Amino acid sequence: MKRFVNDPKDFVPEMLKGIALANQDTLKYIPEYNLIMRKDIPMDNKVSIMQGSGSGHEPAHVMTVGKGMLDAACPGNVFAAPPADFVYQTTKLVAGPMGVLHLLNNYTGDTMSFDMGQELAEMDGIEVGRVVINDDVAVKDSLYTVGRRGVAGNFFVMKACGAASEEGKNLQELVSIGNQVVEVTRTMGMALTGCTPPAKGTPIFTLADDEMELGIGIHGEPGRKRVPLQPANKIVDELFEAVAEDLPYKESDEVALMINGMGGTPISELYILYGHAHELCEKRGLKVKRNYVGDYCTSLEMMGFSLTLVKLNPELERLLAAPAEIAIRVF
Amino acid sequence: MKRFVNDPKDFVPEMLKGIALANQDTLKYIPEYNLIMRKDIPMDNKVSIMQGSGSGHEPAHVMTVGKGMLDAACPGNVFAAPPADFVYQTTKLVAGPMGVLHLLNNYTGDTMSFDMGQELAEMDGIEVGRVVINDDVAVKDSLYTVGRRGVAGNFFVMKACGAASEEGKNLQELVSIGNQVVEVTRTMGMALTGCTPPAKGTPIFTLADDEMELGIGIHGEPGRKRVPLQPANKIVDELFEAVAEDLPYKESDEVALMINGMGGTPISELYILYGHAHELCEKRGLKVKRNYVGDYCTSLEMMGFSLTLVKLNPELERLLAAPAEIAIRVF
Amino acid sequence: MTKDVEFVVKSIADTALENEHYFTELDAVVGDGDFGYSLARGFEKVLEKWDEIDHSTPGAFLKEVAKIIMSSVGGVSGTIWGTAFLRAGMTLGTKEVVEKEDIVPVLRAIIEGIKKRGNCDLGDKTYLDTLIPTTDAIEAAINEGKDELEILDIAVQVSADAAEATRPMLAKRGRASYTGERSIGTLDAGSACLATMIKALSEDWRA
Amino acid sequence: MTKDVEFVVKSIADTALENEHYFTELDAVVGDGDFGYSLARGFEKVLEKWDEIDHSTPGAFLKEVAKIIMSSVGGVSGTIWGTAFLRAGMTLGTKEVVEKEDIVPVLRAIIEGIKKRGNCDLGDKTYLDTLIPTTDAIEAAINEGKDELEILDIAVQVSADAAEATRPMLAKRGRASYTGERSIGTLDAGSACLATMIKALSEDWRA
Ligand SMILES: Nc1ncnc2c1ncn2[C@@H]1O[C@H](COP(=O)(O)OP(=O)(O)O)[C@@H](O)[C@H]1O
Ligand SMILES: Nc1ncnc2c1ncn2[C@@H]1O[C@H](COP(=O)(O)OP(=O)(O)O)[C@@H](O)[C@H]1O
Ligand SMILES: [Mg+2]
Ligand SMILES: [Mg+2]
Ligand SMILES: [Mg+2]
Ligand SMILES: [Mg+2]
Repeated sequence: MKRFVNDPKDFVPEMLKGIALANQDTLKYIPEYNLIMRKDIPMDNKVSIMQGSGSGHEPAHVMTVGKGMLDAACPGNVFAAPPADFVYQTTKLVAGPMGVLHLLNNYTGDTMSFDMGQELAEMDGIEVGRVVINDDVAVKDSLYTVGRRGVAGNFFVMKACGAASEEGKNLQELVSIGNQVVEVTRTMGMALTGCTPPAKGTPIFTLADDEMELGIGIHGEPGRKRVPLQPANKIVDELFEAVAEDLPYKESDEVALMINGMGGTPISELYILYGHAHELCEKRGLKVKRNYVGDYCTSLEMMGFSLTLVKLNPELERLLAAPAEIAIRVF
Repeated sequence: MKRFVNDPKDFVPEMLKGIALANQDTLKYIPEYNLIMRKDIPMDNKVSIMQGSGSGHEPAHVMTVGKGMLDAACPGNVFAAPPADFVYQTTKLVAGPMGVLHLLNNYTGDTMSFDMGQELAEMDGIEVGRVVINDDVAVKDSLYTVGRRGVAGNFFVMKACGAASEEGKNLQELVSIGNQVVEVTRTMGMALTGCTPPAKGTPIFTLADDEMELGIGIHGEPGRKRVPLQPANKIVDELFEAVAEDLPYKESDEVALMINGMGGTPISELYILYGHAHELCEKRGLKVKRNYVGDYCTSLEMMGFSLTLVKLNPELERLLAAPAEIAIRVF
Repeated sequence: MTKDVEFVVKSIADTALENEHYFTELDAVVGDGDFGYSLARGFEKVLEKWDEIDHSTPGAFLKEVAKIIMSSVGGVSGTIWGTAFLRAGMTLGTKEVVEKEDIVPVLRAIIEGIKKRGNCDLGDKTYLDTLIPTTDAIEAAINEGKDELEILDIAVQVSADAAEATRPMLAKRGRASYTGERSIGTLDAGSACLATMIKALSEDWRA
Repeated sequence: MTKDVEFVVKSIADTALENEHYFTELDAVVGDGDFGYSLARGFEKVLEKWDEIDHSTPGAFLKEVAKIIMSSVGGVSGTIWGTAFLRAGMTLGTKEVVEKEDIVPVLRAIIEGIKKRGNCDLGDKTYLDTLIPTTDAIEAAINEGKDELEILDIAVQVSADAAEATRPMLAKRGRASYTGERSIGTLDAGSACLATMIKALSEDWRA
């Protein structure tokens, strides 16, 4: 494994330490619970928003803590949901009078930890709301499965809820905003390469030189279809079709379009992909009002990307455009 | 080669098209000269700033065009300086009454193209100033070589000059600010893997599973030393020592610290590296006033990073903190 | 019983640590490869805190083990193993000594806990597909008056077969379920882990 | 001369296109691997615009070739090859026909142009390390009254040897110079490219 690690067991704590050192004025790191939180939280007039999930998806979610987005993130180890106790402890630490919003991606592990964490917090009298994100069209939604996964679309939920909570919206309103965003958000991902969790030391799966995998999740879970490598535009065609048909996004819809890198894809290529995706939107009659190109929700060093569409309305557009002050920035 | 490309010859133009589509309100793409420029340039009361260099270093420089940073970027093909004619044409298009500042990295190819481009522009009566960036301590500076390379430190020059030009500083003042930044900026890079220019189709160099390369440039040029793979902290130790000793940065200096990813390094790992680098600064008595963690100047999909120190003064700190509106953003 | 609850937990913990890599590889085939790492870190914590744990009764001991696991292991494994130890502890209550008659009720309580917490049942390709047949076999063996080594032998055999029998199943729960048809043909990580632990326990017992 | 300037440029262009991959590999050893790609794209443009170019005199033709190269090829190669064609064109001036006596002055002018533009000289591991010895040999052969095919043979031989002789040199210019001692032992891309072009020209001449 060629990676920048010391002892793999320290991967998550050392990353969190780095984030804290880089944001000393605004963020606090609490090692016992893998917790990154805003220093100025809890507040009396603001619902606190937290997200927990496995690590390895950075910048989600430990680097999107800050005014206007998350108030705290409690990650687990790489690709492992946080222990229920961390969820509980984090909830307690961020809880103010207006309650706590739990944002979680729809995975069995996350759900179990948040179920228990929420139960424990509620026993302490903390009001907890929940939004479950499940934007991945690659997974069939059905009563007989655990349902769709939450992937890069989680960014839009964090951003919209974060902005709304800064405006003083209450817990019920935030849950409703979050669910509305989930309802209009669809994503599909793919990979050219696998990825290597530091503690495992070897790739979680491998693809031949002429293969790619469609419908990949963000945990290095293999997707649903392994097919021959295609030119960039052809790949975009396939993901776009699957995503756009799912809601479906219809002529004259206003949308946000995201090309999300999986961690090992250079931004040059993300813009190549974006250019074609943008043109496909235009061809379908979708108006791209906001766009996002970069790494938002990754799988360690995987080479791959996902394509997300969000159907906008003026209110959602306003929330997405609101300012935020998070670790990830350019200057 | 597993990458997101269509015809490799279209790599640069398709990337530029994507950038333009994603920034329709603010940026203009002129295909004939590989040119990305602000729509509102030239202005009467502002020096225009342009940077040209090979492609493959994104976000530098085509994604750092915008109010507060570059007014235009004219990239060449991957790892190839722009043709002299592009430099000339771009200079003409951005030139206003206050003249044009050329920012360039110290490579023979870039220098040659900018020499010719500048000569041609001056023959047209355009006033041109120049700042040459050469922050790479891995290269020995001497009369008998072409001197140090310009690498990730170019970000600070763009940012400071960009901010100063928005304030209406004239060409001479900008050249002086740029040179001052260069004087206090030092960088060194390293790589875990090579990178593959799309048109070449195979890696420019390869490293064994247990090897890494120190002193790497941003064009996939091999560095000066190939050594056994080390834990993250040890690598930071070595780069930090080389960089800090070079100026040297002295006790109680205030600095900006940048950990720049080379394109294929996940941000989680960049923060692990940052954490240790920050602590080394503290140990040396350097006060980290600004920090930068992410991909600023890359080598395609290379796994690697560089470490940059900039000695700050209040004026430079102010310029670095000024707002800028460029393509690379998170929301 | 010639060995107590602490002996069993210690054996399970040792097995989790020794098989970290194997369990992780099992999970990587259709999952995300965190399984072995998660279990190992959790049981490492249990061993680390061994002396601080309340050893007054088997029930109290198991409940503290549950808490340690739940506060150090994330996701499915943390919650499922935490639930298992918690249910076992609750079933034993304040009993001072664990007897043969306690085994089946404890196992049934664990099964019910997992079903509830995991919203899963036999055939979903989870721990249950090994735990339920093994429990049935243990119950039958006890009813037939088998001795403890015979019971262990039966448990080893049945759990190994049951784990192997998960291969043709389609995963309906957990990360593996996302891979659809492709989960067919691979062992369920949880089931194979259980079989490994039972085999190791049987060896430790005789050692 | 039995072949004209256009024939030579056409041969060079064909060679650049046919050897794109080889030239790029040469550059990748200690450089950045853009060399073959850059030359191929530049000469592709020259061939594309062939019919539009001013063919009135050899000098005018060469100057237009220079412009095309400079506006389509970046970096060292674009500027050096542009300079070379420009100097050649300037040296020929408005001459209608190129004669044997023109060859050496043209080559000397190219050498001076490269020295100035590239701030380089013999021994820096650049084009010059092949171009200068080859020019010297051509000059000697012409003085000895050799015929065109003999001169070509000599140029092929000397340029091949000169390119090979760059191997032990330390690169002092261009991207290769950053690798310091490691540039020793590899061919200079520019020199090897020249030798390849001269060999191909000699074959085309006879075809
Ligand atoms: N809903 C569930 N209920 C009970 N057991 C489950 C469930 N989902 C998965 N499992 C078991 O957990 C094992 C994987 O555990 P782990 O890797 O920790 O899960 P994840 O990575 O999905 O969080 C599977 O092999 C299976 O036996
Ligand atoms: N300063 C120079 N002057 C003349 N020729 C040079 C100079 N530097 C390099 N070269 C030649 O250029 C070749 C490499 O060209 P190219 O790959 O286009 O350069 P780069 O990638 O450095 O811009 C070298 O093999 C060498 O022969
Ligand atoms: Mg997991
Ligand atoms: Mg080059
Ligand atoms: Mg797993
Ligand atoms: Mg080169």
